[in-house]
Amino acid sequence: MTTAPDLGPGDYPLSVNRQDLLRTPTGKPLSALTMDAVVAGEITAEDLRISAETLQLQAALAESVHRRQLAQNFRRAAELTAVPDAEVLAMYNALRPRASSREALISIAENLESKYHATVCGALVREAAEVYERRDLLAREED
Amino acid sequence: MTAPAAERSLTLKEVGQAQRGSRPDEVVIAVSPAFADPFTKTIVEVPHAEVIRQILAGIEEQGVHARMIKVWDTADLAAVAHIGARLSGSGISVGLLSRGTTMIHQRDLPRLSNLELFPQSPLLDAEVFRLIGSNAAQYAKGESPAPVPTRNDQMARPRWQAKAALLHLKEYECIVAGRRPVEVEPVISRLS
Amino acid sequence: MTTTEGRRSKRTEILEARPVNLDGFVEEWPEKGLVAMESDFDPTPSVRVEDGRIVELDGRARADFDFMDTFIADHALDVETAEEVNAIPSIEIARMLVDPRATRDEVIAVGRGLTPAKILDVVKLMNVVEIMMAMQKMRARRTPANQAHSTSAKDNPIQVAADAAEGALRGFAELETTLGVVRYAPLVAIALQVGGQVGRGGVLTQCALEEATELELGMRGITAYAETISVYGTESVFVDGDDTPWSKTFLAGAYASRGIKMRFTSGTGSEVQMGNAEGRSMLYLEIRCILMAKGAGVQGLQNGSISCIGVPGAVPGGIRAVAAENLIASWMDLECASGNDQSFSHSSMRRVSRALPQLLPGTDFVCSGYSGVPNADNMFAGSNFDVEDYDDWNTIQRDLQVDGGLRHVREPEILQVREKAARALQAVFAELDLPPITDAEVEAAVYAHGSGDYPDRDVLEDLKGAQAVMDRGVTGLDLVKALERTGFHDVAENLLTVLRQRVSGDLLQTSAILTDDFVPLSAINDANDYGGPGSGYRLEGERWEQLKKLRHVTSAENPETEVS
Amino acid sequence: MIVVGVDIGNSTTEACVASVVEGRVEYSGTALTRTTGVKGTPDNTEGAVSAVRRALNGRTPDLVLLNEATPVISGLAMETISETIITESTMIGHNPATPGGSGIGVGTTVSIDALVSATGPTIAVVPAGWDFDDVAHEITSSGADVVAAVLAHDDAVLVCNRLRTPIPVVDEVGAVEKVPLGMLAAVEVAPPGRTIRTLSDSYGLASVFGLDPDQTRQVSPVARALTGNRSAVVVRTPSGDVTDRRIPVGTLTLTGAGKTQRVDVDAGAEEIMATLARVQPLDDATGEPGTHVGGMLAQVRDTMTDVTGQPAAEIRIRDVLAVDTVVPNEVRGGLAGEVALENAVALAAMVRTSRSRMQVVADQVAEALGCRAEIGGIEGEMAVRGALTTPGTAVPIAVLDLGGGSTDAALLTSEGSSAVHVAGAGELVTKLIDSELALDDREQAEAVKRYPLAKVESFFHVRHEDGTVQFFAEPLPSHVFARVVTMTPEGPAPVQTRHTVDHVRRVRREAKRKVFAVNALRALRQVAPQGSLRLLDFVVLLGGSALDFEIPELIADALAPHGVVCGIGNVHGTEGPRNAVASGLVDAWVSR
Repeated sequence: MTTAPDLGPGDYPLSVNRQDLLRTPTGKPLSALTMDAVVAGEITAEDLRISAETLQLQAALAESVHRRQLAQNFRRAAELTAVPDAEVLAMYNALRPRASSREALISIAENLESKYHATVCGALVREAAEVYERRDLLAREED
Repeated sequence: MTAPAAERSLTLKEVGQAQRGSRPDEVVIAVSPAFADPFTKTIVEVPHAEVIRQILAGIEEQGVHARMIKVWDTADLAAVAHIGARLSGSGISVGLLSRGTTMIHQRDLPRLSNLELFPQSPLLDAEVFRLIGSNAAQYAKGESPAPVPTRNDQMARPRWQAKAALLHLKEYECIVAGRRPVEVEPVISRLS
Repeated sequence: MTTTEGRRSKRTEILEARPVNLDGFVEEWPEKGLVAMESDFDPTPSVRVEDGRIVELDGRARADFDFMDTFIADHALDVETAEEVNAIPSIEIARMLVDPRATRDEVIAVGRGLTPAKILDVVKLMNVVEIMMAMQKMRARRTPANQAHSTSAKDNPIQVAADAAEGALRGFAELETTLGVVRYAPLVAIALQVGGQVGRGGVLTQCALEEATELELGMRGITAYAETISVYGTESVFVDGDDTPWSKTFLAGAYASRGIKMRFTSGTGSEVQMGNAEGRSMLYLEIRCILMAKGAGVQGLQNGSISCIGVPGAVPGGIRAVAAENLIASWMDLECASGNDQSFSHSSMRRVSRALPQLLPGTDFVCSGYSGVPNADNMFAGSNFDVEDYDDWNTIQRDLQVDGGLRHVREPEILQVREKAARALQAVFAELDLPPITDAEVEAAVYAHGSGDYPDRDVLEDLKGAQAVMDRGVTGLDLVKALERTGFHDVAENLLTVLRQRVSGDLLQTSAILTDDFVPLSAINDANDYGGPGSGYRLEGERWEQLKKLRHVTSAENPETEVS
Repeated sequence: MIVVGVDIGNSTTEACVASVVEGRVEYSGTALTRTTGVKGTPDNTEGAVSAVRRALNGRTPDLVLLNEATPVISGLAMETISETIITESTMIGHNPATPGGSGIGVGTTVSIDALVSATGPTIAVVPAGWDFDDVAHEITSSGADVVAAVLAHDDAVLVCNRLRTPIPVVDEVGAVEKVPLGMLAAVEVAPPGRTIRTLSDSYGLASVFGLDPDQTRQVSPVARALTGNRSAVVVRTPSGDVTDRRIPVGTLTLTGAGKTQRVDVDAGAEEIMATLARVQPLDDATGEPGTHVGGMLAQVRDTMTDVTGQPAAEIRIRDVLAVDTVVPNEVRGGLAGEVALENAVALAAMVRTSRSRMQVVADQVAEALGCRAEIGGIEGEMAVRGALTTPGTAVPIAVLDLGGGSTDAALLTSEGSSAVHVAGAGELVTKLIDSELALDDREQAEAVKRYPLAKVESFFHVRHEDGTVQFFAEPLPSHVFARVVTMTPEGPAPVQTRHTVDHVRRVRREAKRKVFAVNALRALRQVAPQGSLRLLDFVVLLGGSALDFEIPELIADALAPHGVVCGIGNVHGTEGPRNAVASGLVDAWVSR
C-alpha cells in the first residue's frame, strides 16, 4: 500500500483542491473524463470507479477530522475494490446469521487476506466467526 | 330489512393433543395463545366468535371439513399457520393471531412464505374472514380461487400501529413455552 | 362503544369529530419496552476497561455481552477516554450540549467514549427545546437540506422523471424512489436520474430495493447513493432481519468500495413492534443502533422512528424521544436524515408539531423524505408531508425564517422543467431502444398531479425493456451518451459530472451533497460552526430573498398587484 | 468491404453484417431492434441506424442495403353480434359454485320475513344481510311448507346443512330483491357433477308449470338457456321471456374484380370471407359510416394518411380477415350477474400504399452512418432469397412470413417472383385469447399465446398440458400454487382463470388455427401458380411466429392435405427463421 500524503481538511474536496492526487482505476486523471472523451468512446464504466488509492486518501481525510471508524471503513473499502462484485455479494451473504460454519468464515477471511491482501476485511470476518460461535449464530447442522 | 347481528361467545374446549389429520378434505384453523381467552375480539372489535364462525362457514359452504387447534408456544403468525398446515390432512391451514392478522399456509411452503397473507388486521371484517375460509377450502380441493382482495390504508399506521404492538406484547405474555399444540372444539353460543 | 351513555354535549361531539381523534394512543408498558425514554428497566450506565478492552458495559460483564454490546464495545467506543468521560456527571454533559460556548468538537470528543445508558442518561435531562438547541449545534453539515420521495402508484417512469425534476428545482438535495412492481426498477431509476439532473444538476438519487439489486444499480451509476440498510437495537430482532452488525459493516465497506454514498436506517419503536424489546425503552435501543452505525464506519444514519412512527407517536413523550434520537445521531458525528417521512397523523397540527424539532434547528435532511408526489402515489406508504403541502411548508419557512430546504418556484419554470424532463426521458428511451414514450405522455407529464393523469403504459413492454436494461448492462455512462446524442447536452454534462464524483470519493465523507456548482459540500468543508447567536448557518442574503417569495404576496410598490 | 443488409419489418428491424471479399460472403453479426415509426416511412431511420450500429459492434460499414418496405398498417376490431336478454326476471341461470341440496322444488315465491303467513308449497326468497343461521331458523320455525330457497349470499350449503330436511337452494343471487314475489316458481339443483334435467327441458317446464302446447313453445328459449347448468330458478310471470337477439353492427362493402358486394358483419366470419372470395383481388373495403365497422376502417385509413401524406380518399384497404369468436358477456336483465357466451366477429384489416418513402430513409441512414446506402430489393423477393439458404430447399420455393400485424407470402419460380400480404397475424391471436378467456390482460394473453400451459399440482410438481409431470427440487413460488400457469422462461406465471388447462389450450390452439392456418392457405393460394396449392413444392416459414412452439405444426397440418412440404426456415443454416430479408439483400447485391 502506498503511503497517503499528509492530508488535512483544507484539501477537501479533492475533486476541487487536489485533482493532482486523483486517478481512475485505469490510471486516468480526472480531467480526462470529459464529454468529448465519452462521445469518442474513450471512457468506459471502469473509468468511473473509485480506486483503492483514492479511498486511502479519503481515509486520511476522515482521520484528520477525527472520524476513526469512517476512516477504517474507507480502508476496508480500499481493499474491496479488488474483489469482483459477485464475490463481494457472496461474502456479505455468508456473513448473515446462521449462514456459514466457522470453517467457512475462516476460509473467507483467508481468501481475503491471501488473494486480495485485504487484512482489515479479513480481521472483520475472523472477528465475526468468533462472536457468531459464542452467540450461536453459526450454521446449524440440521439446517 | 336485515336481522340484527346476534351476539355470540366463543369457548375453545380442549380435546387433547393435536394430531396430524388424515382426511384430505380438511382445513386446519390454527389460533395463537391468547385467542378467545383472554382476548375476545380483534383489533377492530370483531368478536372472535364471529371470526371463527365466518371462517368455518366459508369452509363448510365449500363442502370441506374443518378442524381447529390452538398453538401455545409461539405467537408468530407464520409459525402458528405453518404448525397448522403441517397438522392438516390437506396441508392447508388458516393461521390467526388474536388481533386478527391472518394467513393461509401450506405444509410444503417454507415457514416464512404463505399462500395468502392479510397483514392489515384493522381492515379485516366478517366478510373477509368468510372469504378467507372459502379460499382455504378451495385450495384444499385443489381449485384455484381468486385471492381475497387485500385492502390498504395509509392512515392505518397512525391509528393502529401502537395498539397492534400492545396486543402483540400481550399475546406474547400468554405463550406457554414448550406446550404442544392442542386440538380444540369451538363452542359458539348465542347470547342474544 | 355503547349507546347507553348519557347525552353528550355539542362541544364533545365537535371534539370527538376532530381528525386527531382518529389517531391511536396507548398507555406505557415499560416492562415490555412500550415506553419512549423514561424507564426503570433501562440499565444503569457503567464502563470498565482492562488491558485496553472494555470488560463491562452498562452493568453487563463481557462474558454476558450480546452481540450488540460486543460490537459497540469493540468498535464504537473510544477505549482510551471511556472511563474518564463516563465519570463526568450527566448534567454537565447535557449542559455542554446546550451551551453555545462549548464547541461542537468538544461535545463530540466527550461523546466518543460514552456508553448507551450514559447517553440516554444525558438526553433524559433535556426538554424538547434543549434538544433543539443542541441539534442546532450538533448537526454535522452547516447548511440544512431536504430529501424527497419520487414514486408512482403505477411505477410510471414519465411521472417519476417529471416529479423528480420539479422536486430538484424546488430544492431537494436528494431524491429517493421505490417500486410497486420491483421488476420496473431499472426504468424508474433511470427516470429519476434523468429527471433529477434536468431539475437541478447535482441532485443525488437512490432507488430502495433489496440489497443486491440496489447495489447493482449503484455500481452501474444509475443511482448515486443508498439508505435502506436497516439495523436494529436487540440481537434477536437484528437476527430476525437476517443480518448482524458484522454483515452490515461489511456491506458498508462494499458500498464505499464502489464509490457509492450510503447511510443506515433505524428508528425508535421497531424492536417493540416486533415484540423483542428485551424490556428496554425505545430510545435506549435506538442509541444502540446509532452506536452500531458509528462503529460500522458508515457516514450517516436515517432515523427518527421512520416506518414505526405510529408506536412512539402513541406513547407519552414519544415525539420528544424521536427528536432525541436525531440529536444523538448528530452528536455521534453521523449524517442524520431525520425522518418525517411516513404518514404520521390525521391531524395537520400534529403533523407540523412532529416536524418542528427537526425543521427549526435544521438537520442534514429535515425529511427523509418529503413526498414529492401526491401521497396516493407514495410507494413508501405515504409521508408526513406531500406535494399538496408545498405552499404551507414554504410559508412556515418564511414565517419563522428557517431553512427547510425548499423554495417557492413559479409555475412557468416548473412546467418548463417537467416538460424537459419528460422530453429527455423520451429521447433516452428511444436511444436505448426502450418502449417509446409518446408526445401525449409528455404533454400529460407537464400538467399532471398524480399517476391517474397519465395515459397508461404498456406494462408488459416496459417490463421487457427493464429486463433489457439489466441484460444489456446499461450504465450511467450510456445515459450520458444517449442524452448527449439527442441534444440534451446540459443534462448529459450534469449527469457526467455526478458520475465523475465517484472517482474522487468526495461524496463518501459525512453529510455530503452537491451544490448547484457541483462542489461537494460535507461536514468537512461545510462543518457546522454554530457558536451561539449570530453564528453558524443563518438564513440571510440571497437565500432569504428566495424564501420570501410565495405564491401570493401583495406588492408594496403597487398593492393592486401581486409579486411571486 | 463491409456490407450490411437491413430489413425493416412491421414490428422489428433486423440488421445482418457481411464482409464481402472477391464475391465471397462471410456473415459476422446480426442485431434486432424495435421498428421506429410505421414501416416504410422516414421515422424508420432511427431504428435502422441503431440496428446497424449494434450489429457492427464498432466496425465501419461501406454499404447499407435496405429493403423496399411497403407500408402496411393493420387494424383490429371486435364486435359482439348476439345478446341474451331476460325479461321480467324469468329465470336465474348463473350456476353458483356451491348450490345446496338436490332435486326440484315448485312453489310460490315468498320473502323470508313473510314466511309465517305463507300457505301451500313455498319458495323462500332471502335478501342480503340475512345470516345463514337466522335463515335456517326462520325456515324451520315459520311452519311454512318451504320447498326451496333463493339466497343473496353464498350460503346455500350452510343453510341446507341446518335444515331438518334438505331442500334445493340456489345462492349468490346478487339482485335477489328483483325476484317477483307471489309467483309460481321452480328451483332445481343437480347432485355434484351432474346437470339439471327438468328445467332445462321444454316438456319438463311444461309439466312443472302445467303449460299448453303454445306456451310450451314460448318457454323453449328458457330451457335452452339453462342447459348445462347445475342449478336454476325459473319464475312463471305473465310475459317473462328469454330472447337471443342479433345486434346489427354495420355492413361491410367490399369492392374488387369489377364487383361490389355488401355483407352484414353480424352474418359471421364465414359469410364475410365467402363474400371476400368473390371479389378477389380486393380493391377496397368500406364500412357504413356511424357503425363500429365504419369507424374502425376509417381509423386505419386516417393513420395511413398521417404517415404517407396520401389523401384519405386514395388509401385502399387491400385485405380483411374475419374470425368468429365468443365473448363472455353479462346477461341483460339477469339477477345474479349471469354470463352468456355471445357470438362475436373479430376483424383485421390491412392497408398498403404504393408510395414508399424508403429513399428518404436510405439518404438519412447514409448521412448518419457516413457510408453509402441503397434500396437493395423488394422484401418479398429478398425473403425468398434468404429462405433459399435454408439447407434442403430449392426453386420453386414459397415463403410464409408470420409477423405481428400481417401474414406475407412470396413465391420464386424459374420465371420470376410474386408476393402478397394478408391481414391478421400474431396480434389478432393475442386479442382472441384475451377476449375468449375474459382475461382482460394483454400480458397474460400474450403469455398464453407464447408458452405451453401447465397446472401446478403441488409446490414440487406441475402437470404439463400434454399430461407429463415435472418435478422441482426447489419449491415453486406460492402465488402459482394450484393455478393454471404458462411455463415462461422465467418460470411458471399464473393465468387468472377458473377454466381448466384443457379449455385454455383449446382456446389458444383454435385462435392460432383460425388466424395462421387460415391465412397460410389464403396467402399461398394468391401466389401459387394458377392458385393451386398442389403446385407448390417447398414452403418455408419465416418471421417471429415461426419460432412459436405450435404454429408451424398447425400450418403444416393445414397444408399436408395439399401435398406441400412445409418447414421452419433456417437462414444460412444458422439463423433460424430470422434475418432472411437482411441476408437476402446482401446475397442479391453480391450476385449482381
